[in-house]
Amino acid sequence: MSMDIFLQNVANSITLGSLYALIAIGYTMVYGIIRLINFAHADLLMVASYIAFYGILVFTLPWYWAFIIAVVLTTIMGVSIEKVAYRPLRTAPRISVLISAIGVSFLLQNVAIVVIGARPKPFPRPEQLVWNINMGDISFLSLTILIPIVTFILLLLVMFLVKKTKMGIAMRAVSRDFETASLMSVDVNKVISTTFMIGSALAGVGGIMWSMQYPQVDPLMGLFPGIKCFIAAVMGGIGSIPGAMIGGFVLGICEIMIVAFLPALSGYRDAFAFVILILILLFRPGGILGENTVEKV
Amino acid sequence: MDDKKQIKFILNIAVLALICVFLWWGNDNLSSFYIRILNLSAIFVILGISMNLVLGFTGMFSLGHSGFMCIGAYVASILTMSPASKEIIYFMEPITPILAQIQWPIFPAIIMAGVVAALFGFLVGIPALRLRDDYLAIATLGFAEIIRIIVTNTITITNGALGLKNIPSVKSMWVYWGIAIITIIILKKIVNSSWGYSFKAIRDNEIAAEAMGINLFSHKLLSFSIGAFFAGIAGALMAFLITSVDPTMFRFTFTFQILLIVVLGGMGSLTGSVISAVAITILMEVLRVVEEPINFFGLLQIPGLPGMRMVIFALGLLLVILYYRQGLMGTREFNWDYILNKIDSFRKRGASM
Amino acid sequence: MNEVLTTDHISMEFGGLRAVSDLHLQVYPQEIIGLIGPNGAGKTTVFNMITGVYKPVEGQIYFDSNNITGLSPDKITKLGIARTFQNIRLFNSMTVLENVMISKHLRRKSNLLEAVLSMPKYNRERTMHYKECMELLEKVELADVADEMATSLPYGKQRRLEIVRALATEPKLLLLDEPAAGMNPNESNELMEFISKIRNEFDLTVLMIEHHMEVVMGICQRIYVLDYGVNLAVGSPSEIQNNEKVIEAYLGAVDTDA
Amino acid sequence: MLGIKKRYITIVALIVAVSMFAVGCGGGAEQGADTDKEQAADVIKIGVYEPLTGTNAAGGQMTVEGIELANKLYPEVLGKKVELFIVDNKSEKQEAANAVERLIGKEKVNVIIGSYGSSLAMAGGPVALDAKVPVIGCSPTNPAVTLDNDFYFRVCFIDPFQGTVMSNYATGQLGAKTAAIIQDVQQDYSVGLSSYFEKAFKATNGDTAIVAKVNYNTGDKDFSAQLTEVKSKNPDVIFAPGNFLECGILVAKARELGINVPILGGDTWEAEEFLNQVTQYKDIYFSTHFTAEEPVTQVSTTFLDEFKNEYPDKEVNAFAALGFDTYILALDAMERAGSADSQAIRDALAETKDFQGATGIITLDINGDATKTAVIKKVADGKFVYETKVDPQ
Amino acid sequence: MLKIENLQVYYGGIHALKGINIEVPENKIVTLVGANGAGKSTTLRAICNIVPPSSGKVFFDGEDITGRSTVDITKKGITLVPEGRRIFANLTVHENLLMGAYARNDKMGIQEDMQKIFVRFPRLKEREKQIAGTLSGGEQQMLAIGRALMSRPRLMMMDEPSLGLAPLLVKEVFRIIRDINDQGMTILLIEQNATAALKIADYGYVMETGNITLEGPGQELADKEEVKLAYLGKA
Repeated sequence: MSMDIFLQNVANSITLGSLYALIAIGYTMVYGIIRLINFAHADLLMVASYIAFYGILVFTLPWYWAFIIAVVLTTIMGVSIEKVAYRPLRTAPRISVLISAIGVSFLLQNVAIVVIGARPKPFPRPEQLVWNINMGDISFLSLTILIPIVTFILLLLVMFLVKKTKMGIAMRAVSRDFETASLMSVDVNKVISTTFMIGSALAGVGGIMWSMQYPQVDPLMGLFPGIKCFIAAVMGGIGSIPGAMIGGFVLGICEIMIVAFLPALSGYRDAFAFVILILILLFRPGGILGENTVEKV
Repeated sequence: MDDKKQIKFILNIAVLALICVFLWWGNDNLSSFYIRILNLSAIFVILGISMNLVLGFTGMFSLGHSGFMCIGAYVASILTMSPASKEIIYFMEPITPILAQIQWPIFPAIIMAGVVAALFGFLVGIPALRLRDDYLAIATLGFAEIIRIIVTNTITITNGALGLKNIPSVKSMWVYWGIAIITIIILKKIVNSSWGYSFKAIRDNEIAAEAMGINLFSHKLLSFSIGAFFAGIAGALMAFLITSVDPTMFRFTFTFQILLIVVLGGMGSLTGSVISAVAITILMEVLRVVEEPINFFGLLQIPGLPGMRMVIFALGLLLVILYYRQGLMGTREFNWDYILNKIDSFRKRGASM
Repeated sequence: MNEVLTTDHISMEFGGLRAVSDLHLQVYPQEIIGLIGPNGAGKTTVFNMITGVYKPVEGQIYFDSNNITGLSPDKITKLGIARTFQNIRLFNSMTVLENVMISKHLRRKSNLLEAVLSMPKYNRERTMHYKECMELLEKVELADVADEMATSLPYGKQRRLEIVRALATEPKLLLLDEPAAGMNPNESNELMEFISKIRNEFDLTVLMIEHHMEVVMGICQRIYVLDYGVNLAVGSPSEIQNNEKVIEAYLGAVDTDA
Repeated sequence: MLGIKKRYITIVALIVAVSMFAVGCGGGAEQGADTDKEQAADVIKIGVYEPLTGTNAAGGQMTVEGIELANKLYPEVLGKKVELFIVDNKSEKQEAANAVERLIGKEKVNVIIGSYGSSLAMAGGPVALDAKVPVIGCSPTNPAVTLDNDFYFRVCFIDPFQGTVMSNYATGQLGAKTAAIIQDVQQDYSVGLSSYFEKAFKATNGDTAIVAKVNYNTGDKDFSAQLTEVKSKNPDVIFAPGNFLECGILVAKARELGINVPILGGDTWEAEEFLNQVTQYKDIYFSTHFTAEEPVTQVSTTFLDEFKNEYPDKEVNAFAALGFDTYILALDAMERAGSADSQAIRDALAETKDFQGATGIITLDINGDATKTAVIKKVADGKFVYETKVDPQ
Repeated sequence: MLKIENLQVYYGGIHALKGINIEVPENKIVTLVGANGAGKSTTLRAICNIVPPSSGKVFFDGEDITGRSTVDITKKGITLVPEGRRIFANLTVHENLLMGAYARNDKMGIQEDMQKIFVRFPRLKEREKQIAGTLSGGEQQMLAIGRALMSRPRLMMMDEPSLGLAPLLVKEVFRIIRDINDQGMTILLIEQNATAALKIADYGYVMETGNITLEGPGQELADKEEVKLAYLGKA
């Protein structure tokens, strides 16, 4: 493999990895606080993309307004989903909540199919954000740089929020112990809503970034990134925000490099992601940065 | 006690006889459309109750059913297709010589489909069942996808994405409902045996179950493999019903449909799953109405809305889990005891008046 | 006399923290032994090691002169050690009788196929187990609620059911984890009688964790006191009651003026 | 108490639903015969099963547009009104089989059209064969679809032909000596077409002519690794047949990565969705059934004009044209048979020769497959532009 | 200050509190002793509405707070040091203390109080940046008390503060309780360690299976034979 090609692969890995990471952070935050695989998270990507799509093409908003509105509406939607579909099940068995999440995801997809139609639509990339960069034999989009930067900035923001602010401390406290947190006058529901707010906002940004990178929106577009990013979050150690980042990058790099070095196995790429997931679950259930917990008898 | 037992026995026989009469009548008199829907219901009954065994009775949140179905469908198809068909169908790369000449009758192939699926269930279960709850869910979902991807890529065995065609067609309701009824009976026997109670004990409280001398791992594995066995059989029947298979049939979204059946019917109720499997399969067709263009007295024309059926099902799933978590039957079973008691109490009330 | 159970200097660690260290416990046939100590002293951890939930990091456990260290819980139950739990762990979806019937599963001789095909062998076995369980329930005066859901029983009966369920596994050694927790003195007295009764009737050896001193002092022949995972003292109830170290660490004669 | 009440309501609702079905069931069996005769007098029924939702939705919807257009233009045959029954098969096989069964059993259609997606067609085929109702496929190009099925016909050419056409074009017109293949391993269409292309290309350019063959899966969005691998092998052309969903992104990505060699594909590319993705690029070629620039027949012109009228803001596409053709072929067969009897229609269809369709002159061979001219188009100036025609040998 | 009237709680089918009456006067230590599972913890949890009471009333400063949200109740100045300490093991000591002051917004006051707590518990000062899960049992108990103090409560309820602590530490804990009380805090204390609790308490209640069976001034209760018999196993 020549140097150029290798560098090209590295650039590809970074883009894919940071997209995975961006979405995985949302998964990990929600899982961290209420131990739920939020299947609907992936569909928020789709919602955000469609809102941005309609904002730009139908309401002819400038792209930045469309993006901001998309993120805001997605956030509201994420918080509402929590209120309607997860909060009533707070004391229910985890399986019930998980089924509820599957139900929400199912509903969002099918409502989108009925309302918007099943046919994919091209996502308008703002020219100000997307252009081609050529460096010798390597060629890539500005997004290759933009996406990691956005991911990194958001990661730092979220880290700051969770580590340094009062709300962040409350989130971590709630994730450990609802009851004791409420004894500290913490409104647990509000904290959980806030977590969903941040998670959904990240899904919104993630959805827009995803749609710029792969400029096509359709009702089922969340399905695959959803599963992949959840895998990334588990790999990194679910509940850990830097873990999600690492997991996203590890998965992105693995996926690119397996095709690069073993092109004959490229058909097995998706299986490979699951294989990593299962291996991690079996040998290091807490993930790369996660903690291992033992059930008390 | 004995009296009641006898009554129940007679009632059971009567119901079976009634079903037989219906099948006998239906095979000749129903249009092939209704037969197909009823046969498909039978397949979903098998899928529903076998998933319920794993999910509802043993409490393992496994989402791998579509993978085992996939194995069953392929095993049955490859075993029953005629060598001539195989030669034509595998036009990209020829089939592995060992498989090329095989042509089994249908029933052994169905059994074999179950056995191979169970074997895979066993192998998948060994690592996966060390996990719990949503981790188990995501791992089994992963395994199902891995199975599907392997099937897609092993072209000399499965013909890859091109899928298989010219699988012998089976239309008789006897086969589908016969197997479905046998499955119901077997699972009912299992559930009511001390193994079944052990599964429920594991679901209720793993730690206590272990302390009662139940080997968690082997019992979970047993339940999981039985589930896979019947999923494999259902896959085989699916192949015979449609007569062609390809890997995209068995995406994990298919498992969600079975999940819908199990949740609506009630996790932990076999009869619940049976009723909801039949009801959902039928509703799936009945609800086509909502996707057709609607015409209000020729005044207002509403264009058809493809996808509306699934919206209704998604809403149904959500409403059930939010407001009616037990599903249709909860963990109860629809049985004679219940009805006989009802009649008894009714009679008593009548007598006392 | 041969010991029924010996924990040969066992220790347990959790993430570097010593929960139990160097515990040497010997239990002789037909004894009722008390295991007391402050919460977090490692009593339940000892139970968990004996029943195979945890494997001790050091030391061996012998039961009936078999080394059972590291065996899985179900195997240990099969060998004849049964237990109850600190917080009641009944099978919520089942009736009282079904809860007890579960315990017979490990004594089964027929296989799944025989069960599915309703073979005579299985049916006979099933009837036999049913009879045994009903007899047991009659002995412990729970027969009248046999068909009620286990969770619908009052607290005291749930506790008793848990013990009965353990008895149904036909154990030689019974481990009781705070059986009198949440009982009033009257109920505790009944429980004491009950435990003595089943000990005699079923030829049992009992090892129990208990906080109710009246229970412990009332029926235990010997008492082990655990503090910080260390065996502080062992002896007869009166010896323990007068042991200075024990009074200070556990029985609560703390001089708060100090 | 409340719980019990709720349970009763649910059970009652279910019973009602099921009995509705049962009534329809019993009623259908008896009344079916009556109404059949009654309606036979004034209505001819054509069933359509297409994927309107799911992964193949776009193809199905485009086809249905063509069928509906044809129905609007030619609403009658044999002096009777033609009624269309369109059902969704959700891009799922068991649904496809149900859909065909429904069309035959419940709606009692005389002839069926469908389906986009060969695997869906293969699920529906045996059902129609059993009921002896002829089916005309619009765009399932897998050779296995009509295999062993005397009642399945199609107006499109098949993959072996298409693959060979593209290989010849790559070698002849584009002067390619080496090629790379990027295929969707989960898709029969992609895998099949790739293998025919590979065979033909190797036959003309030698066994080492295929320098790379990489795979992806349906639903993938990221193809950078596959494309980088292809780029490192420096082929003269890339052949990447597959769904327009993935291929649009794939082709655009190739250009973004600086891969400037011609990229070739199959007929599925002729979709707005694909064009939208690659609109600013060039050297993108694909084979298709139909062209607007060079109408092959009189019918083509009619179709073009009417399509523009009916769907002014939509791009004319091959699937609509094929849908259009299946419909008029069905009508033509009925006219030739002089009857709407399914068996008669089948026999008439089997003898179709030099039928003037919008997509060209169609002759059905012994398998029921169309032998007809293939068209090659390319992307230029943000449009699909006619490049050349290739006649069947 | 706190008054409970005829409080009843059903707990998953179990009648855990069968109508109890308790009064906690200002600036006093009141203790509730009894066996495991007698309903002591449930009482505290019902006061905070973590377990909703099925009937009865809870008054705080004469105001009826029955059925208010836990957040509301704690904001009124009631705090609970839960059984088993329940510190946030994933947060640092500093953050745990900040959580205690969650409802407060006076930065200066919080800083001040934190310093006060560090003076009272120098061990916590040393471990300020450490993850709380790594503290020893005694230190965790100190942290739990410190965390509760951070909310500037008027009534502090403590659930088994000596639970699982070494004798020396138990002494220390009781010294601290006295100390806090000396500075004017009202305390409602639950203990298994009946003697020690009754010794420092102004008033005591004895609970048995959801009922209050005995009450009286602390020392008086401690001297009663039945208490000795039930909780010390001495005749």
